[in-house]
Amino acid sequence: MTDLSAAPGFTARPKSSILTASAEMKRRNAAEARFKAYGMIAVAIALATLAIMLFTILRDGVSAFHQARLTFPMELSAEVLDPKGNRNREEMSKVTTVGYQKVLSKALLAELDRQGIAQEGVSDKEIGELISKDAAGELRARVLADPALLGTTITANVLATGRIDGFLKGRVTLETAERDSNISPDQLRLAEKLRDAGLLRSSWNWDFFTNADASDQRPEAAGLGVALLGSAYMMLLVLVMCVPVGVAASIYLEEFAPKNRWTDAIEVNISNLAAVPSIVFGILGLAIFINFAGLPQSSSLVGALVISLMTLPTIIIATRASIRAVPPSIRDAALGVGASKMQTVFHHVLPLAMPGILTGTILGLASALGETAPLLLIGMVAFVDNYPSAPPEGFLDPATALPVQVYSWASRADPAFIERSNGAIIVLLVFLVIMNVGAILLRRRFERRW
Amino acid sequence: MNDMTRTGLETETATAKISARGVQVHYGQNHALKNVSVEILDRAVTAFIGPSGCGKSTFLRCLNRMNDTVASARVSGQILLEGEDIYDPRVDPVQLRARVGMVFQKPNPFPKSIYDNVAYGPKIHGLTRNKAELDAIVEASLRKAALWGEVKDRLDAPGTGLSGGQQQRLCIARAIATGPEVLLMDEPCSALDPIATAQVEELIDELRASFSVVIVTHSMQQAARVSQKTAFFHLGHLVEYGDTGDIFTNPKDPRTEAYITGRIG
Amino acid sequence: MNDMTRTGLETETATAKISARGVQVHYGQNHALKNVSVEILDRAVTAFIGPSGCGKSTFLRCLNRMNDTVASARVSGQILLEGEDIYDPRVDPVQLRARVGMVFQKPNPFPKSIYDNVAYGPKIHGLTRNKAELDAIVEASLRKAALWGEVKDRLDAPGTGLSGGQQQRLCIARAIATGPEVLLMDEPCSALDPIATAQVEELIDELRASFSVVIVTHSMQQAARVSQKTAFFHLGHLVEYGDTGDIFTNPKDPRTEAYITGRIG
Amino acid sequence: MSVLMILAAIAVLAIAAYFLARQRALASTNGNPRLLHSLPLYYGWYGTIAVLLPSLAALALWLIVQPMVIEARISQNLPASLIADASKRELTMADVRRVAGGLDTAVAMGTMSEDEARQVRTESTNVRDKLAAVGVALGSEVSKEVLSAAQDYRELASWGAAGRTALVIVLAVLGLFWGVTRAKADFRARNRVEQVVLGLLIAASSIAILTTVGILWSMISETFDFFSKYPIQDFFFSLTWSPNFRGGSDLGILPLIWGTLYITVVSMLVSVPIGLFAAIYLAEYASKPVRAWVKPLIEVIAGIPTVVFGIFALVTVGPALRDWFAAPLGLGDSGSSVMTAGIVIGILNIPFISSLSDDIINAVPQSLRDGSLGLGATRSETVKQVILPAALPGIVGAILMAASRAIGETMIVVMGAGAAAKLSLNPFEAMTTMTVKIVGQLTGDTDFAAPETLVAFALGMTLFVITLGLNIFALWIVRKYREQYE
Amino acid sequence: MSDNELHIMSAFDRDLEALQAHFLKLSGLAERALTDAAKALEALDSPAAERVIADDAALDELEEFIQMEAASLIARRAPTASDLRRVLAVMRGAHSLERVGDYAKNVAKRTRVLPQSAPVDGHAGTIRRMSALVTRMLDEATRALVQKDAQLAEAVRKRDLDIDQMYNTLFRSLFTYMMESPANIGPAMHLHFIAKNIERAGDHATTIAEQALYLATGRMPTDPRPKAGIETEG
Amino acid sequence: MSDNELHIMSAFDRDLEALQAHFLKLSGLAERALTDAAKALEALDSPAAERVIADDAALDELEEFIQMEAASLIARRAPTASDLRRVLAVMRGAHSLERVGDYAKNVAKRTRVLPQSAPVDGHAGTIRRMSALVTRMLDEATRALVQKDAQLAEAVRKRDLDIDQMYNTLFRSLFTYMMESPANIGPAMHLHFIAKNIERAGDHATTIAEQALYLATGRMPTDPRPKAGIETEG
Ligand SMILES: Nc1ncnc2c1ncn2[C@@H]1O[C@H](COP(=O)(O)OP(=O)(O)OP(=O)(O)O)[C@@H](O)[C@H]1O
Ligand SMILES: Nc1ncnc2c1ncn2[C@@H]1O[C@H](COP(=O)(O)OP(=O)(O)OP(=O)(O)O)[C@@H](O)[C@H]1O
Ligand SMILES: [Mg+2]
Ligand SMILES: [Mg+2]
Ligand SMILES: O=P([O-])([O-])[O-]
Repeated sequence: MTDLSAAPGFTARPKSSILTASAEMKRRNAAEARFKAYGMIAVAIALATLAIMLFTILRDGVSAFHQARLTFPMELSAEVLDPKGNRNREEMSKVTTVGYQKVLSKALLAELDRQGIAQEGVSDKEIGELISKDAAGELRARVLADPALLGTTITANVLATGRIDGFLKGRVTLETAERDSNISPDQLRLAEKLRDAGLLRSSWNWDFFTNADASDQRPEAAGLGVALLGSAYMMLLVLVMCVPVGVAASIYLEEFAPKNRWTDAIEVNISNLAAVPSIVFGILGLAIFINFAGLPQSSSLVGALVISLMTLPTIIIATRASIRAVPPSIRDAALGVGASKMQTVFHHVLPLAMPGILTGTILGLASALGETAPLLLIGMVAFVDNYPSAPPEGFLDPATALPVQVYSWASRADPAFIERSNGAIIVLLVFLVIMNVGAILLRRRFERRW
Repeated sequence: MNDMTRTGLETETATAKISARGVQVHYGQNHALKNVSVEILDRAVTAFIGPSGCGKSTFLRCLNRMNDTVASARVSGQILLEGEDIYDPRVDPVQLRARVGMVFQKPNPFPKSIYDNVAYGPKIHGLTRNKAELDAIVEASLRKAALWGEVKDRLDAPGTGLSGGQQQRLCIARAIATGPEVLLMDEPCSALDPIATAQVEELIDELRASFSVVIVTHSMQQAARVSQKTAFFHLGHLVEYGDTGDIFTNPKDPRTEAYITGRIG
Repeated sequence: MNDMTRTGLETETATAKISARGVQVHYGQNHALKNVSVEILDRAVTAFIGPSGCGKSTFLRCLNRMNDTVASARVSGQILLEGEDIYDPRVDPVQLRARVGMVFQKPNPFPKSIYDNVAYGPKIHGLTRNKAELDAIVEASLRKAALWGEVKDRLDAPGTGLSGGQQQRLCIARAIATGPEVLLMDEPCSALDPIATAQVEELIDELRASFSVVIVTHSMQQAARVSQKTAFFHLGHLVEYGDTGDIFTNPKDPRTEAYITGRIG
Repeated sequence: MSVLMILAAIAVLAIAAYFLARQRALASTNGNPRLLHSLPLYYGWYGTIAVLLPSLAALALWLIVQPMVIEARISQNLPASLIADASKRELTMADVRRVAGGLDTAVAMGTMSEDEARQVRTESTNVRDKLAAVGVALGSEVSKEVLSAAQDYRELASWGAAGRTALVIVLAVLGLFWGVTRAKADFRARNRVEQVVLGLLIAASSIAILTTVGILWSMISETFDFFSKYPIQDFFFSLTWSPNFRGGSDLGILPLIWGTLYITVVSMLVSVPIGLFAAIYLAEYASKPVRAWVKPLIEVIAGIPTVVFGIFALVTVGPALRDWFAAPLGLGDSGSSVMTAGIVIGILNIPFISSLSDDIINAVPQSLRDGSLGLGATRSETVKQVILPAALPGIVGAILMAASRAIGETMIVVMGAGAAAKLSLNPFEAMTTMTVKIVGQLTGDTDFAAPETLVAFALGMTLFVITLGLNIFALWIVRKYREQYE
Repeated sequence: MSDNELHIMSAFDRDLEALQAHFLKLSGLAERALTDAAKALEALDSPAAERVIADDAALDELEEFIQMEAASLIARRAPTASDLRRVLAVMRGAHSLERVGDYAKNVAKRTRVLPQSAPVDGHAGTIRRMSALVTRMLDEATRALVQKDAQLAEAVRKRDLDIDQMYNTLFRSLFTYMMESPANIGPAMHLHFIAKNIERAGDHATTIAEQALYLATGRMPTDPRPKAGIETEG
Repeated sequence: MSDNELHIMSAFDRDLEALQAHFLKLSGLAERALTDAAKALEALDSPAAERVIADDAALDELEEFIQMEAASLIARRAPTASDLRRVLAVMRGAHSLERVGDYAKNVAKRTRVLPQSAPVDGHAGTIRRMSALVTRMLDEATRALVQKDAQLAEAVRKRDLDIDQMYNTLFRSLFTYMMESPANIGPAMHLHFIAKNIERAGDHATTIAEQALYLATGRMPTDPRPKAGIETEG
C-alpha cells in the first residue's frame, strides 16, 4: 500500500540546508511584507478619517459652547415700560418687545457715550442691531416677573447678535461683512472697540443646553433644550418597550421555538428587519401610528415607537447571540439535575447571557439615539420652541431629538447654525461615549459576579 | 469454580433497577436504536460500549428522557424504572430526572460557587426546609463524590476554577445531591487526562455501593475496569450483554469479539 | 536473547534525526520545560507521554518552531536537525516547517477539496513544475497515508466531508506531501473513536518506514502500541527515555513506573 | 374607579393570591415542601396569574371596546350635518371628546359641580370661556349639539367606568378563588406557570412578524393608490423625475435608481478594500495591544450617527472634493456630489465590513491556521489561500449587507449628494437617490392624496423590495457559511 | 519500588490482592498436601493417603480459578510493568503449585499400594525430612513472591541443592536396598518415584523463587540453577 | 470465530504471528531434542547425546525469549478475549515445551552414562516408538494451538492414553528385567526414568492440547484427563 518507489514527486524538493534562504523563499517573504503593508495602510486610512472627522467636528463645534454677550448698565425706565404706572402685569404686558428693544439700544448708546467710544459712522439703529433680537424678549420676561425692577438700574447681560459672536470667533471677518447684508464692517470695528472696552465678551454658554430652538433671525439664542428632553423621553420609552420584548422574543426563539417554517420565518424576518432601511420605518410610523392610530405628530411617543421597532431586531440579534454563546452543556447540566426548561433558562442561561444582552441593548439604544431619517418623516423635524410637559402627558407633546436638531440646524442658511450643529454633534457624541463606556463597565461588573 | 467469589464481581443481589423492553428510537427517518431490551442492575456499574454512532448515547438518554429535548427523536418500547413506565404520559420528565441523574462528557459545572453547584438540585426540587439541611446535603454529596476533602475550605470558590477531574467529580456530586437512584454517565472521562480519569473511575467504583451506575464509554479498557456488566451495541442493536469479565475474556458474539480485539475495520 | 530479532522493534539503523540538548522553555515566568536532552531516531516512532501540563506539547512544538507563534514563549538550548541548529537566526521557520511537518490533535482539513488539501503544501513551496507532477505527489501522499483507495474516486469532494479518521489521515497526507523528514503529531487520535484510532495508529506504524515520527499521547496504551521509543515527561523534566518495550515492562525510574501503572495520585 | 385605582386593586388582589395560594399549598402537606409537586412559590405565582390574567385581559378589552361603543351611540344622536363624511365626523367626535374632557377637568378642579356639568347649556353659559379658565382651549365656540353629545358622552363613560370596575374586580376575585383553591400538593403549578410564561414569550416574538406586516401594509395600499393615479410603466421606465406640486409631474424612478446605484458603487469601492484589509490586519497581524485599541476605535466610526456623517459630507468632504478635484478638473462646482456621498457612505461602511469580516475571519478555527503554518506557509499565504476562501461566503454576505445599507442610507445622501435627479456619469455632479426623494416628498406640504406624495410610498416599496432581496441573499450566504463549522 | 504505593483505582489493588490471597491459599494447600502425603507414607496410612488424593481436586480447582482470575485481570486492567510481572509470576507460580499438588497426590497413591511390609522405616524418615524442607521452601518462595523479596527468593533457590543432595543419598540407599533382594524391587521402585516426586516439588519451589526474582528485578536469573547430578534433573 | 480476521493494526497481527512462529520453532526444537535423544539411546551414541544436551541451552533461551515477548505483547497491546487467550496459551505451551526439552536432555544424560552392555535393544525400540508418538503429539498439539483447532487438540488429548499404556507395558518389562539380575538394576533404573521422562513429555503434549482447547473454547476442558494407573501420574 505504501509503495514509496512510485512517488516521483518526492524527489522534487532539493534537500538544502535550513540555514540558507532560497530565492523562492526571498520572493515569498517579500510578498508577505507587501501584504502586511496593505493591511496597515487600510487601518491607517480608517483611523485617519475618524481623526479628521472628529477634528473637524471639534474645530467647528467647540465654539458653540461660548457665546458673545454685551454687558452694560441699563436704567429700566418706568415711563416707557409701565406707561400707566400701576405695576399691573396685564397692563405692563401690553408693552411689546419692540419697546424693550428700544430701551436696550438706548442704554447701550448711553454706555458708549459714557465710555467715550466713537460711533464712527455707525448709526444708532445699527448699534441697536448689535444686540440680539432675543435680548428684548428675555428682558421683558424678566421685568414682568419682577415689576419691582422698574426704575432701577440693572446690569444688562445680553446676547450679542450672531454675527458679532461669529466675529469674535473668527467666523465673520471684515471681508465677509462687506458682502453681508446683516452686518457692516463698521459695525464690526465698533464691536472690536466694545470688546476692548470690556463691554463685549465671550463666555460659557449654558443657554445652549437649556434653550429651545430659535428662529433663523437669532441663531445666537438657539439651544438644545427641547431636543435633549425629546431624546431623553424617547430613550426612556424605547428602553421600556424594547428591552423586555426583545429579551422575551429572543428567549422564545433560542430556547423554546420548535424548528419549523414559522420560526424560520420569524428568524429571517428579524434578520431582515435589522437591515431594512431606516427610512422605511419612517414610512411605517407615518402610516400606522400617525395616520391610522391617530397619535399626535412630532410626539416623542411616536418617535419612540418607530425607533423601538427599528431597535428591536438589533436587540433580539444581540440577545440571541449571547444566549447562543451560553454553552449547551450548561443547559444539559441543569436539565440533568431535573430543572425544567423554564428554570434552566431563567436560572442559568439568562444570567450568563446578561453581559451580552446588556451590551447589545446599550449599543442598540446608542444607535437609536443617533437615528434621524425616520424621525424626519414623522414630523419631529418641526420647529418646536415649547418644552414638552412632564411625562406621561409629555410623551404626546411635540418634541424633537438631538440628531434631528443637528440636521435641521445644518440645513439652515446662517453659518452660525452650522457651528451649533457641530456643537450638538459633540453633545450627541458625548452621550454616545457615555453609553458605550457604561456598556463596558456594566459588562465588566456582571462578569465579575461569578 | 462457581462456588468461589470472583474478585472483580461482587454483585450480591442482582435486582434490576431499570428494565428496557423492545426500545426503538428514530431520529426522523434514521432508525437509531433497534429493539433493545436490557436490565440495568441495581448497585452495579453497567457499561455501554460500541463503535461510534451505534446508539449508546441515544439509549442512555432514553433512560432519563433527555431525548425529549431533541425534537426529531421518537422513542417506542417500554422502559421501566422499578416497574413504572417512564414514558407514561403521566410522568413528569423533570421529576424523573431527579431520580435518574446524568453526568456529561465534558465537565459542565455551573459558573457558580462550588456550594451553589451542589445545592442547585435540592433547591429546585425543594428537598430542604432550611439552610442547615441544605448544608448537610451539600456536604454529604461532596463526600460521596470524594471531593469534600479537596474543596471543603473553599466552597465559595467558583466551580469552574477546579481542575478538569475535580470539575467532573463536582458534576457527579451535583447529580448525587438530588438523591437519584440511577446515575447515567455519557463518556464522563473522555475530556480528562489519565490521572483524572483514574480518579473518576475510582469514584464510579465507589458509587456503585449506593447507586445503579450506567456509563457510556469509548474506551473498552475503561469499561473493563469499572463495570460489572457490559452491553455491546452495534448499528443500533444490542449485540451482547453480560458480565464484564466474560465479555472481555470470552465474548459469545463474533461481533463483540471483533470489536474488543480491534478487528472491525 | 540479544541475538534474536525482537518482534516489536525493528529499528535497524538507529541514527539520530533530531538531537535536542538542554532545551528549556519559559512561558513568561512559567518554566515549562527544564533542560531536556533527547535524540529522536530516524525511521522510528518516538512517543512522548506524561501527565497533563508536563510539557509534552511544548517540546513537540519546539521541534518545528511552532512555538514562535506564541508571543510569551522563550526557548533556549539547542535543537539540531541533522546537525543544523534550527534556532539559528538565519533559519527561516517557514522553510524549517516544510521539513518538519506537523499533525494536530483535531483533524483540521482545509475547507477545500481533498486534492487541494494535499496539493496545498507542494504548491506554496513550489515543489512541482506542472500539473502532472502535482498529481503524482498528491497520489503518492494519499497512498502513503493509506487513504488513496478510499478517496481516489472523489478527489474533488470537500475534505471536511470525510469521517474523523479519514480527515486525520488526510491531514497526514497533507503533511507528507511537502516531503518532510520528520512528522510531529500532537495527540493525533484523541478526537477519534477507537476504530478510527486503530486505523491512524496502523498508518503511523507504516509511516515509520520512511519518516521519523514523534507522537504526543495521553494514552499510554497508544504509546505502547505504536512507538519504538518512549519518553516520559514529568513536571517539565524528561524523566526516562528508552525502548518502549522496556518502559512498559520494566521502567527504570519509579516515577515512570508509578505513572504507567496508574499510581500517581 | 379610575383605571389606575383598578390596577392598584388588582395588584393588591394578586399579591394576596400569591401568599394565600402558597400558604394553602404548604398547608396541604402540613408544611412539608418535599411532598409538593412544585416549589411553593409556583403555587403563589399561579394564584397571581389567576388573578391577573382574566382581569387585565377584560380591562384591556373594555378599554378598547368602550370608546367604540360610546362613539357609535353618540354619533347616532348627532345631527347628520356634523357627521356628513368621515373627516367631518372625526372632527366632531374630537370636539365632543375635548369638551367632555374639559368638563371632567372643570369638575376635578372644582370650578364646576358635577350637577352643573351635567346640566350646563350653551344657551345659559359660555362653555368655551368656562373651559378656558381651567386650561382647556377650544378652537371654536361649543355648539349645542356638541355640548349635549359631550354630556351624553360623560354619562355613558361614567356608566362604562362603573361596569368596568365591577367586571374587572369580580374577575380578579374569582381568579383569586380559582388560584387558591387549586393549590394542592399534586397540582402541577410549575407546569401551569411555565405555560403562561411561554405564552408571553411567544407573544413577544410575534412582534417581529407584526412589524413586517405593518411595513408592508403601510406601504401597499398607498402604493396601489399611487399606481391608480400614475401609470406604472411611467414610474418604472420614464427617464425623468420632475415632480410638480401643481400636478402633471414626471415621476420616473430610473434616475433615482441610477443615483442610488452610482453612490452605492462608489461607497463600496471605498469601504470594501479598506474594510477588508483592515480586518485582515487586525485579525491576523496586529499584536494584542494594537488590536485592543484599534478595533474599538474603528468601531467608533460605526457608532457615529449618520447625520454626523451628513454634516461631515456637507461641511468637509463636499467642499474639499469640489475645491481640489472637481473644480480643477473642470468637472463641475457642486459641493454635493455622488463622490461626496459615496466616499462618506464608504467611510461609514468601513467598520461595518471590517467588524463583520473580522468576526468571520476569527470564526475560522485556529486549527486551520496552525495546519497551514505547520506546512510551512507564510502568514499571507495562509490568509489568501486558506482563511479567505474559508471565510469568503461570510465576507460576501457582509459586503452585500453593507451594499444594502448604502442603498438605504438617507441622511448622508440628503446632506451630501444633493436633490437633483439626474442621469449622468460625472461623479462630481449632484445626484439623488430614492431615500432622499422619500423624505422630500413626504415632508413637503402637499396634499396627502396627490401622486407627488404617494410616490414616496411607491419608492419606499421599491427600496424595501430591493434591500429585502439583497438581505435575504446575504443572509442565505452567511447562514450557509455558518453551518460549515458548526 | 513505587509499586508498593496504592493505585489510584483501588479496585485494581483489591483485585491484585485477592489474586495473591488465592495464590497464598493455593500454596498452603500444596504444602499441606505434601506434608500429609509424607506423613501418610511414614505411617503407611491408607485413609490419610486417600484424603490427600481427594483434596487434590480442590487444589486443581483453585489453580484454575487463579489462572482464570489472572487472565480476567489482564483483560480488564491491562496491567503493565511491575503489575504485569506480578500477575504473570502468580500465574506461573500457581502452575508450579498445582504440579506440587499433583506430586503429593502421586506420593499418596503410591503410599496406598505400598505393601505393609515395605521397608519404609529407614527411608520414610528421610522422605519426610525432604518433604519438610520442600514445604518450607514452598512457603518461603511464595512469601518472597508476594512480598517481592529478592533476598529470600535467592536463599530458597540456593537451598534446592540440599534437596538434590538428600535425594541423591536416598537414591543410592534405595538402590542398595533393591540389590539386596528382588522382592524389594517393587516397593523400592515406588519409594524411588516418591523421592523423585518430592525432589521435583523442590524444583517447583525453586521455580517460584525464580518468579519472585523476576518480579523483583524484571529479569529471570541468568546463572544456571545449582544442580547435583542427572538424577535430579528432568 | 472472528479472530481469524486481521486486526486493524497489522503490527498486532505481526507481533502475534511472530510469537507463534517462535512457539512453533520452540516446538520444533523440543521435538528434535526428543527424537535425537531417543535415537542416541537406541544407538547408545554418546556424542549424539552430548549434542542433545548442548542444544537444550538454545531451547531454554528461546523459551525465555517467548515468555518475555509475550509479556511485552501483553504490556504493549493489552490483548483481550481470544487474543489474550492465545498469548496465555502460547506462554503455557512454551513452558511445557521447555519441560519437554529438559526431559530430552535428561534422557540424553542418562544415555551418556548407560553401560554399553545395557539391555537397550529390547526396550530402546519401544522407547523410540513412544518418543515418536510423543513427537507427533507435540507437533499436532502445537499446530492445534496455533490453528485453534479444537478437534485436533481433542484427538491429541485422547492419544495420551496410548503413551500411558506403552509406558505401563515398558514398566512391567523393565521390572521383570530387574528381577532377573541385580546387575540389571542400574541400567534398568535409568531406562525406567527415561521412559518416565518420555511419558511426562507426552503429558506436556496433552497440556498443550488442553491449552489449544482453552484457546478455542475459552474454558479448560472439564472432563478429567484419561489416565492409566498411578505409574503415569505425577
Ligand atoms: N439529535 C440527533 N438527530 C438526528 N440523528 C441523531 C441525533 N443524535 C444522534 N443521531 C444519530 O443516531 C445514531 C446514534 O447516535 P448516538 O449519539 O447514540 O451514537 P453513539 O453510540 O453515542 O456514538 P458516539 O460514540 O459517537 O457518541 C447515529 O447515527 C447518529 O447520527
Ligand atoms: N501558550 C502558553 N502560554 C503560557 N503557558 C503555557 C502555554 N502553553 C503551555 N503553557 C504551560 O506550559 C506547561 C506545559 O504545557 P504543555 O501544553 O506543553 O503540556 P502538555 O504536556 O502538552 O499537556 P497536555 O497533556 O494537557 O496537552 C503547562 O504548565 C502550561 O500551562
Ligand atoms: Mg455518544
Ligand atoms: Mg498537549
Ligand atoms: O512438573 P513437571 O512436569 O515440570 O515435571
